[in-house]
Order: sequence, then C-alpha cells, then structure tokens
Amino acid sequence: MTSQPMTLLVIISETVLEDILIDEIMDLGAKGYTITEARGRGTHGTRAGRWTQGGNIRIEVVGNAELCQRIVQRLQSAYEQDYGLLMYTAPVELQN
Amino acid sequence: MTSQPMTLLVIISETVLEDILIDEIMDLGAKGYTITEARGRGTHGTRAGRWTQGGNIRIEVVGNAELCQRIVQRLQSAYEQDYGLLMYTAPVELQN
Amino acid sequence: MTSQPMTLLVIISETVLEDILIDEIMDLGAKGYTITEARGRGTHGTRAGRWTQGGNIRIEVVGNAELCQRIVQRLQSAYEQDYGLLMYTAPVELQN
Amino acid sequence: MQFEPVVLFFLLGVFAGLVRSDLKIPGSIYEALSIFLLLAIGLQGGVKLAEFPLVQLLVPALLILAVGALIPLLSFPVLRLLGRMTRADSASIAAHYGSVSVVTFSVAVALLMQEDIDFEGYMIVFLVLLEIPALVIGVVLARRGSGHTQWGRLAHEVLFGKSILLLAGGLVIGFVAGAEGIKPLDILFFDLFKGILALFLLEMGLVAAGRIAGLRSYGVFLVSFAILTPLLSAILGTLLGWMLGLSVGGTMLLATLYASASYIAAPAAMRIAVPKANPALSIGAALGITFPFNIFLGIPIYLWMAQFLHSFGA
Amino acid sequence: MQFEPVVLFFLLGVFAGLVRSDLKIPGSIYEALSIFLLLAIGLQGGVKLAEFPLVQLLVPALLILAVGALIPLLSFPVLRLLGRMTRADSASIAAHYGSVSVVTFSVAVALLMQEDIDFEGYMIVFLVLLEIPALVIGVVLARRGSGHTQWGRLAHEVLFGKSILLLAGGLVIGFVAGAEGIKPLDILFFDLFKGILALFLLEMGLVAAGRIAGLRSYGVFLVSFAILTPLLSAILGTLLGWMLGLSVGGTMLLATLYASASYIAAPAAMRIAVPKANPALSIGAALGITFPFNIFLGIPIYLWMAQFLHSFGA
Amino acid sequence: MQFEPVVLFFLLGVFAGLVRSDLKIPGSIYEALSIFLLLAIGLQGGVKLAEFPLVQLLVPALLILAVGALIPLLSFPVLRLLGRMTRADSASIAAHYGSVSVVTFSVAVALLMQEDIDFEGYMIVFLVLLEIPALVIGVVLARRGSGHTQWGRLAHEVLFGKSILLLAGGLVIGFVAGAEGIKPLDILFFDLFKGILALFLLEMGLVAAGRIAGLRSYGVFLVSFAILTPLLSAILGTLLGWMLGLSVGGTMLLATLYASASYIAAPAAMRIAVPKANPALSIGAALGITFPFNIFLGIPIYLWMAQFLHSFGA
Ligand SMILES: Nc1ncnc2c1ncn2[C@@H]1O[C@H](COP(=O)(O)O)[C@@H](O)[C@H]1O
Ligand SMILES: Nc1ncnc2c1ncn2[C@@H]1O[C@H](COP(=O)(O)O)[C@@H](O)[C@H]1O
Ligand SMILES: Nc1ncnc2c1ncn2[C@@H]1O[C@H](COP(=O)(O)O)[C@@H](O)[C@H]1O
Ligand code: NA
Ligand code: NA
Ligand code: NA
Repeated sequence: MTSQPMTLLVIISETVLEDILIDEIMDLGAKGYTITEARGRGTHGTRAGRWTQGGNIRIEVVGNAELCQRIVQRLQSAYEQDYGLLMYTAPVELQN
Repeated sequence: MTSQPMTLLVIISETVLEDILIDEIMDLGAKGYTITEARGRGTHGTRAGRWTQGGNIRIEVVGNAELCQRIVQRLQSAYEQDYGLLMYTAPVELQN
Repeated sequence: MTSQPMTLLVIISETVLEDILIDEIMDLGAKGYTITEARGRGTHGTRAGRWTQGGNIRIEVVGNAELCQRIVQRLQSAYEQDYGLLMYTAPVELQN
Repeated sequence: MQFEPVVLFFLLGVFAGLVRSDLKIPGSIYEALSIFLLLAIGLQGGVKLAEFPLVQLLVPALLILAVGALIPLLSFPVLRLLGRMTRADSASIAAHYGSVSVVTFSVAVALLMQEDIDFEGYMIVFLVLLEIPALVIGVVLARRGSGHTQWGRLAHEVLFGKSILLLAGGLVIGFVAGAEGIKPLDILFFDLFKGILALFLLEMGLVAAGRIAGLRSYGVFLVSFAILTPLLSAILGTLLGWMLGLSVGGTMLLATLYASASYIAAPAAMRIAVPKANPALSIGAALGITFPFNIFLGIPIYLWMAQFLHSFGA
Repeated sequence: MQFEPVVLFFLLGVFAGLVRSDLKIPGSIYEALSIFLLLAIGLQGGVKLAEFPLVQLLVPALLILAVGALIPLLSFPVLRLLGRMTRADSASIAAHYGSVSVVTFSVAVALLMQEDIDFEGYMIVFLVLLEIPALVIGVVLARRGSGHTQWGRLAHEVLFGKSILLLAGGLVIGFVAGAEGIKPLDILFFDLFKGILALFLLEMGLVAAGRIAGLRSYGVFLVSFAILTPLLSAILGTLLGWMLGLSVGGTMLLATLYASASYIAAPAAMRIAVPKANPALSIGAALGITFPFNIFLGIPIYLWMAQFLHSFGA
Repeated sequence: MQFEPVVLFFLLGVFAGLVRSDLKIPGSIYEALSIFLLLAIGLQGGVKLAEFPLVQLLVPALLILAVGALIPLLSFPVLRLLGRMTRADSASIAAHYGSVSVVTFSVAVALLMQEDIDFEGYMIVFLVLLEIPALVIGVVLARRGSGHTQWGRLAHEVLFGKSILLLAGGLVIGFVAGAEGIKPLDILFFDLFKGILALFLLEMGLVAAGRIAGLRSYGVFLVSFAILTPLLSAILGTLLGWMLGLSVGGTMLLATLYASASYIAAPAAMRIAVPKANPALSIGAALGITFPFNIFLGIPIYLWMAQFLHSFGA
C-alpha cells in the first residue's frame, strides 16, 4: 500500500473557461485533472447548461497543499471578479 | 486568502425529483448548488440512467454545518422512504 | 439522526472498464456505487472523452474503511499497470 | 395475419438486451426521437383535423373519453382484490392502462398505411385527451381518504409535461398551417417518420429486454392482467368505434388506443403523484408484456376485429 | 403580410418556456442541429457562388462590410451616452448588433423560397464576413486605453470558432463540389433544412422565454434599442442593396443581415474578450427582443421595403 | 482518377482539428451516426442478399475468410521482427489490419454508385465475417504461451458488441423484410446515407487530426507499414475477387475490405483482451494514416486495379 495524504481541489466554473483554466492549472504544475459537466446556481445566477446561457464544469485536481493553494490564488485573482467560480479543498488519501 | 471551513453535502437521488429537491434546498437557505448527471446502484436497484428506468442526479451544496443538517433532515423525512436517496457530508475549506 | 462515519472512495478510470470495475466492486461487497461521466489528463495522456480516444468514468463508493481498502488493493494490482487509474479516499459522514 | 416489418427492430433490441450487448441509444438521442415522434404525430393530426368540422366531433369525443375512463376504474378493483396489490400500486397500474401509448398507436398507423386502409385522422386528438382522465383517476384512487394531493403540481405535470405539450402543440401548428403550409416540413416529419419509429422500437426493445427478465417475479396475475386488459379494452373500443360509425381504420385505432398502456407520460406523473407505488411493476407490465403483445399480436387482432364487425355493415 | 409557418415552432417553444414545461432539447441535439444548419447554409452558398464570377463581388463586398461596420460604431455612443451603460456593456452589445444571426437569415430565406422570390445566393458569404469586423470593433471599443488584449486568442476564437469554420467550410465544399457533386447530399442538407430549422426555432423559443421574463429589469431604453436598431440597420441595408443593384430578394437579405443580432458566435467571443460585460444584457436584447421582432415583424417589413424601393426601378 | 466529394468533409474535419477549432461532434451524436451507419449498411446488404441463392456463397465465403486471415498472420512477424515491437503491440496492430472499416467501405460504395458501377450487394456480409477471425488471431498471437485468456468475455465482446450486432441485425431484418418491406424506411436509411456519411467523415477528420499530429513519434516503420499493408492486402483482394468471378465493383470492394483497418470494433476489443498493447499505436496507424490513405488514394487505386484486371476478361 502506498496511500499518501494529498489535497483535493474542486473548481466549479463556467464552461466557456475550460481551455483557459486547464492551461492555468497545468502551467502551475498539476500532474492531472478530471472534468465533469455540471450545472448549478450561485451568486451569478442559474447556469442551467443550456446554450446561450452556458453551463458549468467541475474540475478536480489532486495535488499537494501548496500546488492547490497556488491554483486557488491564481484563479481567484484572475477570474473570480468576472466569472462564476467556486473553489473548495479537502484532505484526501491518494491511493496510488 | 479567505479560506473558511464549511460543510459539503452530497445528495444522490432520482432525476425525477430534480425540481422538487432544488426548491427544498433553496427554500432552506442554500446560497447555491451544483448538479451533475449520475447513474448507480443501491438498495432501490440499478438506476442506469436510461429512460423509463430513470437516472440519478448528484447535487453538491457547500454551506455551514447547520444548513446541511437542516437539508438532510428535511430530505430524509420527506423522500427517503419512497425514493432512492443517499446523502453524505464532509468538511471542506471554501476558497472564496 | 443516524449520521455515521464512513469512507468515500473515488475511482477515476477508463470508460472501457466500466462493466469490469462494477463487477469487481460489487463482488468485493459494496452496497452501491454512483457513476458520472468524466474526462481528464494524467500520466496516461489526455482522455478527452471522444470516441477512439475514450473517456473516463468517475465512480464513487461509500462504505467502511476496510471495504474501500479491499477495492483499492484489488484494482491496483489488476488494472493500475495497463490502464489509466486514480483512486483516493476521504472520511465522510453518511446521512442515512 | 398482417405483419409490419418495423417491429423487427423491436426484436433486434430485445435480442441485444438479452445477450447484454453494449448497444445503447444515448439518452439525448432517445429524447430527440421522442420529441420528433410526438411533434410529427401531432402535426399529422392537426393537418387532418383542419379538414374536419370540429363541432361534429364533440359528442363522439365525450363518449370516447367516458368509455375510456372505464378502463382505469374497472382495472383498479381487479388489481386490488384479485391481485391483492397495495392501493398505491393498483392505482398506478390502473392509470398506466387507462393512459395511451404513442408508439403503439404509431405502429398501428404504419400498418394501416401499409395495407392502404383509410382512417379518421382526428383519432390522434385522443392521444392527447385520453391521457388526462386516466392520470387524474389514478391519483384520486391512490389518495382516496389519505391526506392532501398536490393537484397544482400534478395538473402542471400532465398538461405542460412534454408529451402532451408536443402532441397538442403539433396539433395546433398543423391545424393553423394546414397541409399546404406544412409541405416543406413533410420530408422531415412525414417521410422520415417510419425510419425514426424503427430506431425508437430498437431502443424500446433494449429497455423491454430488461423488463422481460424481471417478469418472473411479478407472478401469473400481473402477466395475465397485462394481456387480458388490452384485449378487453380493445373490444370496448371496437364496439364503440363501430357504434360511432367510424371507418374500419378508425375503429381499429380506437381499439388500439384503449388497449395500449402508457410508459412515457404516466410513469413520470405517477412517480411524483403516487410515490408509494413501485414503478417496476407498472412499467414492467406496460412495457415488458402489453407493449410487445400489442405490436405483435394485438394490433393485427384489433384490425381483424374491426374488419369482422364492419362486415356486418356500419 | 407574408407569413412563414416555421415561426409557429418558435411560439410553441416560448409557450413551453413560459408555462415552465419540462420540455427541453438536449444540449447535444442542439449542437448537432447547429452544426447541420451552419454546414447546410454554407453548402447552399458555395454551390451558388460557384456559378458566379468572384472578382465582380470584390467592390460590393467591401462596401457591404464598410457600411456594416457603421452599425457597431454608431450603436456604441448611443448605448454609452443615452443608455448610460458601462463601456464594457456598450461595446459588447454593439458587437452583438454588428454581428449577424444565422437563424434569422434562414427564416428570411425560407420566406423568399415560399414566395418564389429570387435572390443572390452569394449573400450567404456575408454571414461569414460581417461577423469579423463587428467582433473586432467590439473588443477595440471595450479596451480602448485599458491594458492589453489577447488578440491572438480572440482572432483564433473568431476565425476558427465553430460557426465561422462550418459556414466557411461548407462554402468551400459547395464551391469545389458544385451542384452536381453535392446532389447526393441534397436530401440531407437541402430538403430537410426547413424541418430542422423548425426544431431549432422550438429550442430558440424555449430559451427566449427565459429571456423575455427577464426583460422588465432591462428598462425601456434597452427594449427600444433592440427594436429600433434592427429597423434602422435594415434601412441602411435596403438602400445599399438597391444602390448595388441587388434583386428584391438580395436587398431584403442584406437588410436582414444588418438587422439581425448574433447570439451564437458573439456571446462566446465577448465572454472571453470582454469579461466585464454582463452577458444577460446582450443576449437578453438580441434573443429576447430582436430575434422575435425580426422573425415576426422585421422580415416581412424588410421584404416590403425592398419591394417598395425596387418599384421605383433598380 | 475518380473523386468523391464526400471526402472533402474529412478534410474540413482535419483542418478544424489542426487549427484547434472548438468544433466537436457531441459524443451522443457520434454514437447515433454510427448506429445509423451500421444499421443502414446491414439493411442494404440484407435486401441484396435476399435476392441471392445463399448456398452458392458458401465456398467463396470460406475462401475470402481464409485469405483474409493471412493479413494479420503475415503482419504479425513483420511488426515483431522488422518493427521490433512488443508482442502485445504487434498482435494488436495485426488485429486492427486484419479487421475492416465500415466507413472506408461506405466511401467505396459511394464512389461505385457515383460512377454507376454495379457490385455484389452481399459483399456487406464480409464486413461482419472478416472482423471475427482477425480479432481472434490477434488475441491468440498476443497470448501465446502466456497465461489464460478470458475467451468468454472476448467472444461476447466481439459477437454481441454493437458493431457486429447492428450490422448482422440489419442484415437479418433486410433479408426478412426484403426490398418491398423496407421501402418506407428507404428515405431514412438509404437516401440520407451519404449525407450522414459526410457528417461522420467530418468527425473522423477531427479525430484523425489529433492522430496525425502524433505520427512523428511513431517512426518511419509504422508509417510505411500503414501504407504498404493496405496496398498489398488490396492486391490479394483484387486477385481473389477476379478469380472468384466477382464483378469489377465487387472485386474493388473486396480489395477495399482487405485494405481497410478497423478503428471502432478492434480498438475496444483489443483494449480489453490485450491490455498491454498501446492503443495510441494501433489507432494512430489505422486512423491517422491508413484511413486517409484509403479514402483519398487507395480506393481510386483499387478501382483502377479491378478494372485493369477485368480488362483481361473475368
Ligand atoms: N453554495 C454552493 N454550493 C454548491 N455549488 C455552488 C454554491 N455556490 C455556487 N455554486 C456553483 O458554482 C457556480 C458559480 O457560482 P457563483 O460564482 O456563485 O455564481 C454555480 O453555478 C454553482 O454551480
Ligand atoms: N454505497 C454507495 N456508494 C455510492 N453510491 C451509492 C451507494 N448506495 C447508493 N448509492 C447511490 O444512491 C442511489 C440511491 O440509492 P438507494 O436509495 O440505496 O437505491 C443509487 O442509485 C446510487 O447512485
Ligand atoms: N492529479 C490528478 N488530479 C485529478 N485527476 C487526475 C489526476 N491525475 C490523473 N487524474 C485522472 O485520472 C485519469 C487517469 O490517470 P492516469 O492513470 O494518470 O492517466 C486521468 O485521465 C484523469 O482523469
Ligand atoms: Na389504454
Ligand atoms: Na447585424
Ligand atoms: Na483489413
């Protein structure tokens, strides 16, 4: 067994940002990411995932705490003001 | 940085309940939610996400512990008996 | 309230393995599972979820720590070498 | 006995389901197919309705609805007493059988067209109208004496649910635009109709395969119910159609409407309105037994019944 | 006034949206419909372009682009000064109205075909060409004096975004293959066109219903802007078309192009390039007011204007 | 050299992929297109097969299968010894090239129809039959001497996998219903066929673009293999077709079947059965090189070869 403590960062944001956010995340040093399609409601209104209204994506990144912190800071400063964005972190045990 | 401890509530239930559950969640005071399409198996059998069989939705709500508790109690008493329903909570750090 | 501590196991792997992984998970004693469609990037390259390239699935299993450990060990030994596979666990409170 | 090749696609679907093939029609495609089917059926009906004096329809329509309401009302005690099912299950199954199936109806229309048998186009209107009393009766039966019903939500679910909305919307558009105005849409909504129906039946077969496997657990009672109810309902329909002076084709369609059981609108409405009912029972019977029975045996029988009765004069 | 039945599907969609029906066109189906529509429009244009001496198009094309650029340039100060909107919002809305709508154009073409009025097929080329200056002007207006613009990303977004790519790709394929080579594809891309447009309008109605509900909050100014801008732009287009010697049909199409506002390519481009702009405002106006105005009133008016002007001789 | 406009859509897809456009065909649409294509091809074959004495097919069928099995058997040592590839990779690639491509076959049929060249309709049967020995040989080669194979799962995967199931199902339905019974489905499954093939090729181009970019890393050997194998296989097919007395069209189709490499059924089967093989290599070669080679150069060459050989008498 090689279980090791890591941080899970979940980012929920607008579909239109997908390529841009992925570039940022990989540039900051993530080893990988996982995306699922999502929809939802928040302070920027309902994003029902219908065209012209746009949907959300949910990005998961597993990495060390420091990497996740870097990503959070970068996305916050660059996108939080103008785009729907929610981020949270949680400790997980990576099982690889 | 304005990271603050919060509770993540994950609700997995039947697609047919989507509108109803959203109404409940928002009425109880949630600030937002995120939905992804899901399928699965549990005590109510397989919900493969094919029509006439129905699929599941996976709802995430980030809020304070007390809100999540209220939602859990309401959904449990109103829907657990008749519908497929799984809920779990976990502590997370909200990064906004 | 019947909240009880449990382990959440998240498995991210190749769509083509879906039936096989489900069989393994249920055989090892899981009471249920939830699947969402995903895509992503990791050490095995980009899995953009387009045909011929394949996508990922994200499987969630809520169970006791020991079950999750069994699943992790089985999948690691059988599939990690040849397939894209990421697993992590986290403690959650099951609300049923 | 007349045979319509499109049902072969249902068999292919059942086969694929039974051998656990990885074939599946993606959910969004299935939804697109049903939107298409409902709109197309509605348009066809509307165009035909436009050529018809509406007032003359009033009395027959009321009769057809009244007799149609007998189906759930009579089914309920049978299910409850003979079948010893719970109140919720009995009511839900009764609602499914009082309601109608668009695909069964489409297969019947396809057979009539293949055999060059005329029919009253306005029969399509009853695809819309018969749904409503059946679902209301189902809910009333389930709730009698027990707490409150969210009638508002239910009415909304039924009237503005996509099935009724698309059928009725298509009817109105076809009625307003008329045959001439619809012509540029013909190739999509009329000429492709049967091909799309074939794909639809493929998916229905896939889903029915899962249901058929579960049938053993339903017992002899439910299986018999799922075969006898359509037969008896069809006899009602044939007699009524003949009395109303419908053509052979129209009579057969009325019999098919009565005989068919819903598995699109009714399951969704019942899941919300009668949550205690087990959806596996009602859908299993409607889709796993009654649907295949109708498209393979029922429809040819109903056509034969209509022809037989009409051979005595209308 | 001429009436095209396909717009009834838009009304059905609006109705379904307003009564909050559960009807929805799955996202992937919507995407498939737009891919189809863009390719089909492009192919049609390409086939017609192949029969035309390209060099003769150069001067009229430049004129059409230059006059088209006036629309965002004049809209911006109106929005900024009269409407007291932020720089970002003014620029983004201006770009939407300088840009064009493929579906509005398609409804106009459908009306011309129904009324048997000829038109210059190469007008489709301007669906591609008019998009580009409008978006560029929008970004320049938004950014003037403020920081740097990711021009590379924007150019990429516009030129290789799916709308332009499919339209232009269809144009080239139609041009290369010619009417003869495309013939086996006719049944999909030409004969089904109007049926698919109907389904598309159904979805547009569903989405527009949501927008219409939000209009009250936009105020009188934006509503007036969303009706007057297309009318004034159409007058520009009618005059220019007449001066360039276009046919009645071609003149009306040019007016429709100028009058239409984008809600596919422009929103995506503006969301990236001018993030401070509120997308609800621009899409609400373009889709909630201008689009229905154009398909119900605008297009018949523009046809009437073209016929009126041409009655004085071309 | 004959040219079929439908391949232009492949080029458009490659272009869109190379410039990294955001154009993509949603997965569910792609799946629907393949279901359609496989069913349509099967139906066409079944209808033709019904007009043919089946027993006469037995001997040629066995010969065609036996010679077809040579392709993976000969490819394996080449890949292993000349290409110095791992046993798993060699076996997997051999299986891909022994297997066949439905889309390549469809493009060949489209060319024959455009050129008005007759062909034996039952050739479609070999789309089903050739798949099976190729995949079995691939697995045997990969596993020789090493552990156990889940033959059950593999057989299931191949026989009841959706490709074979839909092709074979379509064949049977076409065979049972005959040309007359299928007629109302013609407009969907036959008339729209080429338009749908165009959309399919668009998506193939998008995916191939990604593969082409990765080709540099595969080296000269794999690229040469991916061009020479189809050419040599086609020569085998042409000779055999001519010896069996097939028409020019039939000969060319047999050559195309041998020359084509699978990228639908084979990749899925090999990923399960030979997990150690790197799927990027086999799909890269089959889809990134062999497929475009076949549709642009191969098919015209194979037609020319068939015509040349037949000019000496059959
Ligand atoms: N409290 C919440 N719980 C779960 N998801 C949320 C919450 N708030 C926002 N979201 C998600 O984050 C997206 C953007 O949030 P916002 O920026 O608040 O509009 C929303 O569309 C939701 O999908
Ligand atoms: N142990 C479990 N782990 C993960 N998901 C589960 C589990 N049990 C149930 N689910 C999900 O919750 C849904 C409803 O569960 P149930 O009410 O047990 O049928 C199922 O369809 C699954 O998607
Ligand atoms: N660091 C990571 N964070 C989140 N998801 C990951 C990460 N690494 C890999 N994945 C996911 O796991 C899949 C398989 O990973 P791999 O085996 O590394 O290719 C990828 O396609 C991603 O969806
Ligand atoms: Na009925
Ligand atoms: Na404009
Ligand atoms: Na081959």
